Amino acid sequence: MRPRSVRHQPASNDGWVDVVQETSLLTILIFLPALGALGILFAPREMARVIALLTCGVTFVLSLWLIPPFLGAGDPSAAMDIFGSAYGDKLHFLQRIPWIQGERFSIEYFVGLDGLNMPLVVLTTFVTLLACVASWNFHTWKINKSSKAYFILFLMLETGMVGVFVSLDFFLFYIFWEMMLLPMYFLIGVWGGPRKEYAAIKFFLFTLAGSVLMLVALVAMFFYSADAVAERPDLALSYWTGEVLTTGTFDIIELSTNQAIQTKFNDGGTMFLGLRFATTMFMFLFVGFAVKLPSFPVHTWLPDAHVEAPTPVSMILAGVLLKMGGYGFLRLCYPIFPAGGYWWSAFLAALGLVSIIYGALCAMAQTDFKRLVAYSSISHMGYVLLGISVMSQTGFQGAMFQMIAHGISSPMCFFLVGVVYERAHHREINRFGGLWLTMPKYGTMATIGFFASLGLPGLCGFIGEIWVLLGVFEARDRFEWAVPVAIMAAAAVILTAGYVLWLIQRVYLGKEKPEHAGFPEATGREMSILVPLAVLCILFGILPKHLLFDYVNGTLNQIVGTMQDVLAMY
Amino acid sequence: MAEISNYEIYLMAGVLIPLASFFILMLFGPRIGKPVAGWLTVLAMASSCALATITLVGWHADVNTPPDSITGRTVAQQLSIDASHNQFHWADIGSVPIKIGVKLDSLTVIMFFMVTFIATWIFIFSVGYMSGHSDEVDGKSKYHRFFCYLSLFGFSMLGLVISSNLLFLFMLWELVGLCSYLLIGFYFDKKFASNAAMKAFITNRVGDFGFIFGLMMVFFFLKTFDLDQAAIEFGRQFASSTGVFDAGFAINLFGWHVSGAMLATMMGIGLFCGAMGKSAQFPLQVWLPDAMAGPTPVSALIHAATMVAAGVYLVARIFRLLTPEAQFFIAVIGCITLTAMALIAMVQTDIKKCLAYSTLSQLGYMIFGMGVGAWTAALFHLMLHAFFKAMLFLGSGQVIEGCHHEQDMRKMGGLMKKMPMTGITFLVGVLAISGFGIPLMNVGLGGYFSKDEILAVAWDRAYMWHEPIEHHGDSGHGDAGGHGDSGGYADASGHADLGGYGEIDSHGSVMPSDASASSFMLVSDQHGSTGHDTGHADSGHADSGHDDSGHGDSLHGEAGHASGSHALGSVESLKASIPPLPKWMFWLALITAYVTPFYMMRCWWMTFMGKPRDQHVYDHAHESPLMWVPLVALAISTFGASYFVFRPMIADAAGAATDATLVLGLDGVAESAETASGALIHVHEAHHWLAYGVGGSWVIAFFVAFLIYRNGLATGAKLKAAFGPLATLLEHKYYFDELYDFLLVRGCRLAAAVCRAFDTYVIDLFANLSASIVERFAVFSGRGVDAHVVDGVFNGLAAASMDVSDLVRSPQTGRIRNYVLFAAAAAVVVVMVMLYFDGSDYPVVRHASTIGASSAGIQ
Amino acid sequence: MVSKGRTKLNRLLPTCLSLVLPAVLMCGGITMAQGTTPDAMGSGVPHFDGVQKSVSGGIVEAILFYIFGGTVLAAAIGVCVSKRVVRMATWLFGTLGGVAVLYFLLGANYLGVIQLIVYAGGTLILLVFGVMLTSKSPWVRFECPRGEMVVASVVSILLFASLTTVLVTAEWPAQSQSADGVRIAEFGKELLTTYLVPFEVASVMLLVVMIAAAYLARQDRDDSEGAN
Amino acid sequence: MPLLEIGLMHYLILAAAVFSCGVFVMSTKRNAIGILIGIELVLNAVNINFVAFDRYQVVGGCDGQISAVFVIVIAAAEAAVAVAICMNLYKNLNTIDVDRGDSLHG
Repeated sequence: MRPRSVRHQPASNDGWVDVVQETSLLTILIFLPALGALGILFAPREMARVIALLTCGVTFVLSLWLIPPFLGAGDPSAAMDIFGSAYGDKLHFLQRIPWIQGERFSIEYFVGLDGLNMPLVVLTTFVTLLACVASWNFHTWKINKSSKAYFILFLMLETGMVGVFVSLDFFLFYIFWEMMLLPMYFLIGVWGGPRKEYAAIKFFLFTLAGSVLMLVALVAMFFYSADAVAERPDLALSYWTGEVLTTGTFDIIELSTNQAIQTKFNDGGTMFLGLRFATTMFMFLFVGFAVKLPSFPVHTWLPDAHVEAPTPVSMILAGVLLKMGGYGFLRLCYPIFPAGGYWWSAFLAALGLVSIIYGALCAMAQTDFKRLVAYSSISHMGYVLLGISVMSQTGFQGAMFQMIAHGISSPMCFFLVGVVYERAHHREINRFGGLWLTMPKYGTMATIGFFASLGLPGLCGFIGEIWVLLGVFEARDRFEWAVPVAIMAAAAVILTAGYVLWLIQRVYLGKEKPEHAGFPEATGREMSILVPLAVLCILFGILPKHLLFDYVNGTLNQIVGTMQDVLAMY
Repeated sequence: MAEISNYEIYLMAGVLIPLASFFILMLFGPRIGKPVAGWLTVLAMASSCALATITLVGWHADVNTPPDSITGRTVAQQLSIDASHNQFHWADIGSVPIKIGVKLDSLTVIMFFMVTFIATWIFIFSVGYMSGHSDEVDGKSKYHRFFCYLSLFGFSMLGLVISSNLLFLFMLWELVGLCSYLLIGFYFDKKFASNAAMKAFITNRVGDFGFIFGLMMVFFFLKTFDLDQAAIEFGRQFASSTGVFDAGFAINLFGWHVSGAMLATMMGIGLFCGAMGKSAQFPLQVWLPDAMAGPTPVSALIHAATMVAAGVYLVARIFRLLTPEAQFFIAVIGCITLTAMALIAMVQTDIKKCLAYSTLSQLGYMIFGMGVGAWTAALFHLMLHAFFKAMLFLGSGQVIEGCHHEQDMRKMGGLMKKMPMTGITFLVGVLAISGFGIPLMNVGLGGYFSKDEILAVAWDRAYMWHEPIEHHGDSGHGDAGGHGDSGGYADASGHADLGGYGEIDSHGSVMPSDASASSFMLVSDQHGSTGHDTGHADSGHADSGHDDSGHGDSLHGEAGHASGSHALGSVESLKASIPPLPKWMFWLALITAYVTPFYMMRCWWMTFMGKPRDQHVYDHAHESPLMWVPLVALAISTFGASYFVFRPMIADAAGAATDATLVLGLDGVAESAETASGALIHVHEAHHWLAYGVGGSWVIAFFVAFLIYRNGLATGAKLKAAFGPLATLLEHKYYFDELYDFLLVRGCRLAAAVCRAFDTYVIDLFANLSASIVERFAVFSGRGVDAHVVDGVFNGLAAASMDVSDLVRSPQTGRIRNYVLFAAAAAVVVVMVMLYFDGSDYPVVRHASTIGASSAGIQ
Repeated sequence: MVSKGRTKLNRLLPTCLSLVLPAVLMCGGITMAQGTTPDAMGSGVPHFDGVQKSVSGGIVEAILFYIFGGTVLAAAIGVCVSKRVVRMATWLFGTLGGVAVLYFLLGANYLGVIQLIVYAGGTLILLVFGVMLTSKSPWVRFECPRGEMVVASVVSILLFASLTTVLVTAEWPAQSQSADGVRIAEFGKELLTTYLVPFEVASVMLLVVMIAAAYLARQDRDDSEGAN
Repeated sequence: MPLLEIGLMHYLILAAAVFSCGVFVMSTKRNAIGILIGIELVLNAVNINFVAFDRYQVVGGCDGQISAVFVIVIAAAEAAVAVAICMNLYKNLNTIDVDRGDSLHG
């Protein structure tokens, strides 16, 4: 028989990558919740929450196993290796399986862990577990229809979130990204407050609008990367199999470390529809992530979504979903298009600054408790954007820490709102007062939570903010605008203190209101959510290095290093 | 890691014991119950105090050991250097490691002792105070919570004192602020208390904004937060002509080009802003009087003795990062505060408010002292003030408690009979703060010495500044003390850093050991500013330092010499370029020295002497032993502090300066400082007329106060009426509250409202536009859109998609055959378009030819 | 097309069929006989050298192509113009048969056979059964609007035209022909090795289809009352 | 295109014609079975193409023929299901007019 034609040279056994499997722990983490969802489908209704809690618990415990390989990363020599050009050996929990293989393309199931996503994965499983505990009294909710569906969607959401964080194939990333939208949409749209449909559709459309541009970038990057390798055959040696790459790639690591691709992408001569490729693609990706972050002009979905969403969903929304924006910047935008980032840096910093101040001012003017917390999230995530925009290691560190810190403090704040809402059935700040007298334990927790959100030193919110500010100021060598921006951002600490303290004063201090006097103290279940979060707020505030920086520094270092290399070329 | 010395362990244990007490109370507070919780806190603080005492005694001995023959350092020096090696790698900023550790030097030890000692007595007082109060706070017991906060305060304040890292110091700084917030708002069910708490926190936050700005500058220029290394680096940058502080370097700040030297000044001012917040200096003073809403022990501990003094402590710590301009700024702020606040105190009728304004004024003195370079004197005043002001506040607390929560002095009077111990101790405090002493005999209470020293230095800065440095050697000169101080000044801003610079150069690189060897730099500052105390001894320092670097015969090699002389040269030129202190500042400070005794005596007289003005209050008045014992203890320590404790301590500091200069290899300074340790008493001899002036002030002021208030309030009221608008101005505290309320609070609220409106309406405008566009579409498809779509563009988008889908669905007949036809037609169109554009190059063909080529190749 | 012409056509149809079918079978037989070589005969597998020859320039093949191609086309147009389902089915039979012959001409003998058996024998019968089972009368007709007829014919003609244009203007590589026709043995081997999975999938699918068809077509489901 | 030398093009054009007829049938018949017949025409056209390419444009093996076999298989299966559907349609609507089965139209 005649040999069958093989398009790529040299011939290989049906694909470009071998199956690489260090361990399938990540895969288990991704799909265990989905499995739990399946279990709920066939279980009786009363069992739904038990299964959900078990699944979340097991997922969280399993996710703790992700930490040990990073423990040695504290010493500088080891830390440098993670996410390097020789990343194949240094990424942890790698699993790489050819998934959709065509003649001209290869989509892989490619998951792995480095310092960037490990903390976020653990945060995700942790917050989800707590949110699951927060959903435990589902049957007492005003809208408690179909607990099975609720918990199934809940677990599917976790699958999507973990998937987004661990995928290293852009295509896979995109699939998880979209996949996570749907459960969220339903969770808000079905179990939400009075304007739930409006909030849900707003959330959905905003996010979708962002991801459409991301899809364009996805496709463009794939084809341009193919050209890049073709133009520089000498650089086309693939790190992985030693074969020559002649097609484009969706592999994020490849895109961000392959020199030929970097050269091609960031070169001023590479055009896309007559615009410079790097800047255009950066913006396409940016819009998608900025919506999630959310950054100033595209933030209006957040307050609505939060106000309408049930408390556990708010916790996840604030604690995890917002982090995807920042994660996207650090994983995709900057490593792949440093030139784009450089070009847009002033714009991004301005957006970040405006988000910080604008969010704080808006928060100050709110009278709805939850809305206030939602606007404070916008303000806090502005620091992430600002820190990232200066493209320095300090800024990245600060942004990363801010994400984690906000991932701890904002679920706490939202849960604090939820606790009081369950009792009062309204959220009007001005109708509260003296709650600390009514519920002393809860009041103490609220103080910790809101002060962490305020950025009080010694609590988690501070480190991120100050690191970002230092990073921005430090970037003065590169950017003329850095110092004024840093000063204005620093001035925002006053505003933050203003609205948080005013909130505390109106809700927790003052005379006890008679209509709230009968409120029961926070229950054991509620305390079991608040206490771990409070403890983490404190621990992250006083041990930033040992709880976070040790793990992320190496990776961020590498990202900044490659970025600098590319920028140095142009 | 060097071996951890006992002192470090003591200090750290002293910090952690209150923390442990905090945790115990937080977790088990309600179960522990009423008296035990309080006593537990007292016990914790007392053990910290015991540790502090052991440290103090031991350290005192270590400082006075002869220098080691090999290293040339005393035991204390060596321990201090070792301590700076025992640092905990706390975080990384970028790639710069941030390490935290215990800053072990004389200043730390003294401050630590002072805080624990005062705190212990105040805690004991609190047990008595709260036993009467806690029940009426509310039905639920907040007793344990009060002590919980106090413990936390103890922890954070002590941590702040021992921190060797500016960033970490800032964290504890804020934690202290938090405690202050919680304690001011302890009776938070009362509106004014929660308002005061919020005001305090936010005002401090304004100061912190400056602090953060300073931190950013420090990190940007010096790349470290370690106090010692920062100072070394600062000195190096400042001395170097290519450094960032040079004129050639500039930053564009809001379109305003700021030179490097200016930036160095701004860095210092930024850091000082933090101190302005905490120590309630001039524009940010508004929170402290309101903070008296907290329980009285809190006012005594936090808002008089320790926390507010932390600002001064911070300035002392960052003194080496201050340029002359920054110091001038500090001096101005201090001068304004001390005068303006003393004037307000004259018209206060609330006993606690009166004391609060007095505190502000005294803090102003300290800051002023720091600003004019009187480092030691300012710290000395800090210590003394802490003792007597704590005592005064506790006395007022006793009065308030005794008088059934009456704080208005106009309703008091004649209380001496009912509460004699309080009255006497209060009088001791009044005398101490007034600078009671007998000139030329060196007999007096604390304030007599410290305030006089500050004034002496100020006078020197104002009148003797442009005397050349060489003249300092002339010990016969009557104002040698003042010169000494100017030497100290130069030392602080440039000379000390020169030492660091030389050190680095001579060793080639900044090794950790070298860097920390210079951790004594601060002490060297101490010496420098102690210089004025020591008169000609200090001028010896200046000269010998000059000689040493000039001849290069010291422990340093040639490199050290070269850089040293260079640096010193720049110091001289620096000094030449700085104008002297304006004379009005000195005079303001001096006049205020007369105001202070007046209002203090007025306060005492109105409260304790004369006839009882409110019989009800008078009948209720009583005092309890648990509360007056601490008063007595503190009163005794005010005496003791003046004569037996703080004098030797200042000597220690000067002695430590000896150590530091040894490390730096400045032999001459070592000799001079040795004489300095024994020669403190001479300071007043160098200031004859100042001593008369200050020492005599209390006599005159007391007399005036006696004249006015001897027959009740009538004379005072008449006087007030005579001054009219001025009195009104003072009674309204210069209208600062109103101004801030209008500018900041209203401004912020307005901005917030604008932003909210923007969010709702501007985006709505956008939405309206989109909606109207959508409406056009809607007309096309025959369906109206809700004309009032105003809530977001995405509503409009949703509606638009509906309408578009209506449009699109009209061909969707549901008939299969039509669909087939559409598909076919579409195919035709596609093919035709492709044919039309390029008949020869459409993909179908290319693809076909590719297949052919490859198959041909295979065949 | 008026009704008179249509009746004429109706009568002609059986005649046409009776002509076409034997011709198809005959041609198939001829080609088979021609292409059989001794060794292929020996192995029991037909081998078609003759086709090869005729392709290279045989006028015979040309004639056969035009005849049967014409048949296919004519029958297809017949399908288009028929108004009644049964007639359409009949015309379709002609198309299918003609295509089978074309397969033979192309050397795809196995396919030709399959075409006849499966299509002509199976599918068509099925269709006719379908017609009978679903019509009140087999001659039932639903007229399509005339406008749509016009549009459809225009589109179809255009489609044909554009396809042809593309085909003609395309630069085809030099025609290369297989050295020999594919043996059925080879074909079978290929089917059961390389294409084993699709083959099996196809078989499974047929099974599924069988069940599905039976399920769909079964009489009177329990809930049909409720559904209607 | 030589008339007497039969090549690929002849078959392709024939197939295109049959295809167009199939499309026409599909788009004009209202009878469900008629549409099915149209589909059969289209599939046959495709099959002709497959076999012709297999013959004249050798890419490898007998891929074209095998594809054709699968097409036939699919066509048979599709016919079976389609007829069953038609019967269901008839049962439900009592007619086989596809235009009546438009309750899902947009």
